[in-house]
Amino acid sequence: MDFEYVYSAEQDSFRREAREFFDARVPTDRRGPVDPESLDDDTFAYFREVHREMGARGWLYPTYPKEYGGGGMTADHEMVIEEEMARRQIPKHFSNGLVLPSILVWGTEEQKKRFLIPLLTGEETCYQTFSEAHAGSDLAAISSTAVRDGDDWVINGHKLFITGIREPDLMYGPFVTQPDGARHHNMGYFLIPYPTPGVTLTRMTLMNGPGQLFINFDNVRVPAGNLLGGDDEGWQVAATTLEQEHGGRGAAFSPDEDTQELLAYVRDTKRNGVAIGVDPTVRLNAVDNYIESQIHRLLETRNFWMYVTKREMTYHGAQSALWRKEFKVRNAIREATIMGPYALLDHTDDAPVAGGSPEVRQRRNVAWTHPGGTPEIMRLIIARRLGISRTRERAAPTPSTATSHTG
Amino acid sequence: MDFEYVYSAEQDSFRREAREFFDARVPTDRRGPVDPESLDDDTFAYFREVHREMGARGWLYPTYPKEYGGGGMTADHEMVIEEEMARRQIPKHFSNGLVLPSILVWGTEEQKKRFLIPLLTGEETCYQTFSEAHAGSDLAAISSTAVRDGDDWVINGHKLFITGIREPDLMYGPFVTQPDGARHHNMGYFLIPYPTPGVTLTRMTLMNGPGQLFINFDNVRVPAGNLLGGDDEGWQVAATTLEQEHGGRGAAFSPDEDTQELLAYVRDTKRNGVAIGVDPTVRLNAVDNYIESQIHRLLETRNFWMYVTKREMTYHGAQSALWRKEFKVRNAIREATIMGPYALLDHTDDAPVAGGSPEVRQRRNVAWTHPGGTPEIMRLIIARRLGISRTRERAAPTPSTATSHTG
Amino acid sequence: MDLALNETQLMLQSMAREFLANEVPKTSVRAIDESATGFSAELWRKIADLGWSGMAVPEEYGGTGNSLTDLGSVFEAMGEVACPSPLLAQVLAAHLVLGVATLDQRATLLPVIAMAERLFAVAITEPEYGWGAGAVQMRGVIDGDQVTMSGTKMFVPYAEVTDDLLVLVRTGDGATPEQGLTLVKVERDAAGIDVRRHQGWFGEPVCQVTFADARADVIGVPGEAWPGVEAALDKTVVLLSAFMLGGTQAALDMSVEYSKTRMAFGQPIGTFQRVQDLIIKALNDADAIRWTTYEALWKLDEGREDGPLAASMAKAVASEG
Amino acid sequence: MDLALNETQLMLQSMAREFLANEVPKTSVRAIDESATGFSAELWRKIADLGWSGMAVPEEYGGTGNSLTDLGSVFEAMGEVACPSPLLAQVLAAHLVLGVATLDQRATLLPVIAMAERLFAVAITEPEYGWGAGAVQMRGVIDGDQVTMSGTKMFVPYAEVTDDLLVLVRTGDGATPEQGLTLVKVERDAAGIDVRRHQGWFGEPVCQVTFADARADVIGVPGEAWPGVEAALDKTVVLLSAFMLGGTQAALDMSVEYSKTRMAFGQPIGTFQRVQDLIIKALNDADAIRWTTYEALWKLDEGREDGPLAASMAKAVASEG
Repeated sequence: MDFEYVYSAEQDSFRREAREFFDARVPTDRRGPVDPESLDDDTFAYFREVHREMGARGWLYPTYPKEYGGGGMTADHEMVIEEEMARRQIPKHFSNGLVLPSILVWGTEEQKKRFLIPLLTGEETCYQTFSEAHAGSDLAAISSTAVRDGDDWVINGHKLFITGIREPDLMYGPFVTQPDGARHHNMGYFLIPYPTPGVTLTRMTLMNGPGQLFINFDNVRVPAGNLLGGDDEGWQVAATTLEQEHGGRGAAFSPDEDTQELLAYVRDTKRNGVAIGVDPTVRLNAVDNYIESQIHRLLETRNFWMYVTKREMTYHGAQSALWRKEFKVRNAIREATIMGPYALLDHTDDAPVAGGSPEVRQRRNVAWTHPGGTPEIMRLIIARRLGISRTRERAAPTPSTATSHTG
Repeated sequence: MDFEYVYSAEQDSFRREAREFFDARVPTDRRGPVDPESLDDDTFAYFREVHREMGARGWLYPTYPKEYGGGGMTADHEMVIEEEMARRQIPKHFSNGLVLPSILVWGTEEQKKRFLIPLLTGEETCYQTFSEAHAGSDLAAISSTAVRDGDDWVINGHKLFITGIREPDLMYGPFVTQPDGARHHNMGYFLIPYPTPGVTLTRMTLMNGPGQLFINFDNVRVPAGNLLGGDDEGWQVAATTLEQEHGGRGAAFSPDEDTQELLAYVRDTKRNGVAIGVDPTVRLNAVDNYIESQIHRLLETRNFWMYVTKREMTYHGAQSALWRKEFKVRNAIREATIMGPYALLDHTDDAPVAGGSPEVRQRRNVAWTHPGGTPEIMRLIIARRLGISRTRERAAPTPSTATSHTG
Repeated sequence: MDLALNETQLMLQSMAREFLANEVPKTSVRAIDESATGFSAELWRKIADLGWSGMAVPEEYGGTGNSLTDLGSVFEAMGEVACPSPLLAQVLAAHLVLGVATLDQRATLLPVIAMAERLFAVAITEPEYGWGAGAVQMRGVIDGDQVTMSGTKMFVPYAEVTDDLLVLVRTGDGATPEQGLTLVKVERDAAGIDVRRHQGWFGEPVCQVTFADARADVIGVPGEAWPGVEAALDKTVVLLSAFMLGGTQAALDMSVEYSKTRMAFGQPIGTFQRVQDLIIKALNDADAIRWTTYEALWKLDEGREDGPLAASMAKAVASEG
Repeated sequence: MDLALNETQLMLQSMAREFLANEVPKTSVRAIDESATGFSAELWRKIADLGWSGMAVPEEYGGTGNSLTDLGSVFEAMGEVACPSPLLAQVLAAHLVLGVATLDQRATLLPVIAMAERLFAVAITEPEYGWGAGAVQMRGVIDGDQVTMSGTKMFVPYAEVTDDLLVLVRTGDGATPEQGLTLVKVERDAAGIDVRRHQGWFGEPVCQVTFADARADVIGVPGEAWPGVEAALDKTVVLLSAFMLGGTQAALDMSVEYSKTRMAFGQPIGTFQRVQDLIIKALNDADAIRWTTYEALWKLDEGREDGPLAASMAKAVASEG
């Protein structure tokens, strides 16, 4: 066994290259905000441009094929880039990139060229438009429609809780093509440019900030070429997306700033002359926080290892996602227990703890149990994959396991 | 509001009478064993006789009608007796008395006379025979049968996990009378004397001791008069029993020896010269133990108050039972966390803590999540009573809410 | 034994619910919470007109001398709609004056509190916070019946909009941390006082209050405030639990209702055991808060020795849920 | 990065599973657990014949010098069937001798441990127990290369059936509790030693051992045993975690299987979300134990500085599940 990811000479050299680029390109006082949802226009525009430059080098999506605008590199390169970006607190691309594997698996050659290239090069951003008011956990219950009209599809309905900090260039998601069709075989998966006449975006005001949208579709026309997969295969195309979203890929690198900040707080804080860590209940909360974060790192490491060694993953992605959603909430409670009222002071206060990031976690870690499937949905998937549910299912095809379905 | 149960002059006088009886009758060194399931023959016989004498005074089942051998007294008298018995560590009757409300509600006058009198006077003991190997939580799935043959019913099958420390005089439970009948309408509720030819008892060896039985029925004949309710009403008769078992009646008096023992241990124990309570994690565990026990006391108090004031109870009984089943397990874990390995030394060890009762709790509190319905079944009942389940149900009739169904 | 609210309490609670349904709809709660000060003078005036600010004040001082349980039944109703108001601070002020002040001061202050002629905020917590007497370290120097004090109090509810501040300061050192604490009263606009609202907090507005040689009036006996402060906190904290009970019960009721109507996978989500278990957890929380809270209120009303223990338990149960 | 067991470990584990399936059926586990001593000399002989008692002993001392991860793969298999044996005590003895003893003592003792010619039990815990060096208070007086000691050790696994005892005693007082501790070896039958099995414990047999002026041989340098003892405990405790991993995984597998076949309300109980959630909890526990345990074994094998931290974490995760 060997739990350490060992960098090759080639990786070390690539790291130098990446570090030089970021050091030269981004001044050290340029970084993402403590609360990603409070990103200001200037910072957004600045990093949007950085992303374009990264995209031009293939660094935005390093492992995607070069011919479609990716880096054609290995997962190792991706890891190096992620580490260097995290080191400098440079925000990741502002897209929800979960469509990318679906395009790669299900797209025609023409679609791959047309849609992947601007996304992978960072010229465009995309948002995932899945949930509807009456179709959250039960995504198959969506009712927004796409009706064929000549060479076009005409889209009507709405999507909400759409994560996106500004406005996208492209939206993607399933729409019902056959209202009377069988469940899971009655929808198509559409790629919808923005702006397009009939699409309106409204920002939602939620506990975790203004980063989510309500999107209305009123007779929106897209050409037939914007349908990904067959017009009854939308569910299957979405499944490829969701497989990624549910954590199927793992990570060799799981930064753990939340816990590091808390441990530093415990180490450095005195109250009335006494280090708060002398109280074993403080230590217990801090250590439980640490342990649960370490377990998450190990589950992610396992998933990464299984993914790159092409082992058959069953419950593993959903398990890690479930653990993350739940331990982050527990850890936010532990943090508030240790920090007391200070955990609620945000970054605009005079002297917030750790720049106000604990306050962000108090709101965000609860809100973030929802996107990409609630804990209940993760449990449902795990039960299916363990074979103890009424429904049995196998993992959906991903770029790691499938050759293109249409190519 | 008034949370205190105030004793009347009459009750105080009755308490003096009870205390005098027990003091005169039971020497102070005569008490039940730390582990009820390790009751020796001598102690069993001794208290069996005490129970008979109590029964003769109507003190064994004080609130049951005098005409059937009960005490014809109030719940207040019962409370006084329970308190006095607890004070002297005198074991309660060795019956599972949950059949009693069913006989009272569903029995004919003749049945009440014949079956209630010996039980209520303590002449006889009875065991509840419900569970079968393939019918635990799903009690309605029982397959042991009762077939009418002339004036008799002929019983075949088995029951297991039957709580009973020796041998009963009477067993009671549902048996299938109509194998092809509709679920919940295919069984009768039978009262089966022991010994009866064809009944064999085998003791089961379980984690919590030898106190449970496997009972086989091989062509066991009982007369028609031993059927309680109609031959398709067994489920409904059992529901009256279960309503009690699931905690419907509450208690004004919830002794809390487990927690008191733990608090005393924390107060009195030093390790290497330092009181263990200086460690906040010890205090935290002890206080959580105390709080959860207090919540249980309050839920029981509420149920008692609702019962005696004839308020409509819905989820309340199952809620208290669920809480009890779950907090007792959590408290056993807390106790083991505080006491460490000492929590595992039993009463036969040289110097166990609190006479070895923590060790009993380590085994018993897990095992006791099962009898009378698992936590999962309690949850199912609560959901039904809240009206959020597929199945809706109302509470079964109890002596508090129903007049006799047959009388 | 009687676990029902009495007629007075039922009437108080039902009147409170009617008032709150009319005057504090969800939109208005949101608007007040998001306003610059987090405070609505208009709503506070209406609450005062109902007499709620006088409930904790004895009749002889112009209040209605209600029991804590009476107050609890109102706070429960307020919690149901998350009513934003400084009532708890005002009630705490009443309890503090009753627990600490001289008879003359009672006669002066309590009618003002009861009629809500002035609003009172209470400043105890400090930057290196803690909940015992030892955590009060801000210094004051006694000068006759006044104190000159400097230092910082944190997380003070409604300090930005209050008329007066009741402040706990250390004016001496005794054998125990409980000794040497003095309660003082000062106008919020007095010289040497600076108030800044904390940012990011959700819920009631809380402030940092800085004192620089601010002069304030001593309430009660200098250096001997703690026992009265502790008793006042015990009483007030259970009213906060009653408020949290209302909120918990309202969330439970909403969840039950939603679980019956929200459909997923072709059935109401309440039919899923995972959803049921979330609701059962909330049900157990709500009932645990309810009975620990009302028992504590009853014990405090009865003046039982274990009232403070019950109060702490109710607060712990309401906070952890 | 490679998270798979290597070929050696896979072979060891598969041989272990085969052996255990044949030699340690459920009935035999039960019989040994319920026997008078809780120990089967016959099974122990077979385990020794497999060479498992020598796995922690370097080749130069007659063992096979396996890595901790190798040992972990065997302990995992033993845990799967809850195999009752004193192997962990024997391995701890090997680690103690390696960590504390002089070279001469190593040469004498390790081959005996490796071949299981004698069984070793380890006595550290005392009545006023604790897990740090400070909790070792039983006194011994050094007399040349021997120690005379009196006092009580508690919860000593297999002390009733062991040949030798390794005992940690306090022979001096230093600036820190870590100083002044000496490891000694004594035959269980020696004068002044009384062993009594604890009653009620489930699992391996544990004993109270009383010493009354018992004479024992010093192992290693008097007064300086602690660092070696701590290192030995770190290593051994992760093997216990591996054993618990096996048990947890076996319980999970049984639960999954049972949930597919046990019917209630007309369907396999695994289709109920409440049952699924119990299984998912066990799945998360098992995987958390698995990866914290194997990472700790790897870190200790690699001699990493954070090995002891990882060892404690693995033990905490395995114990709390």
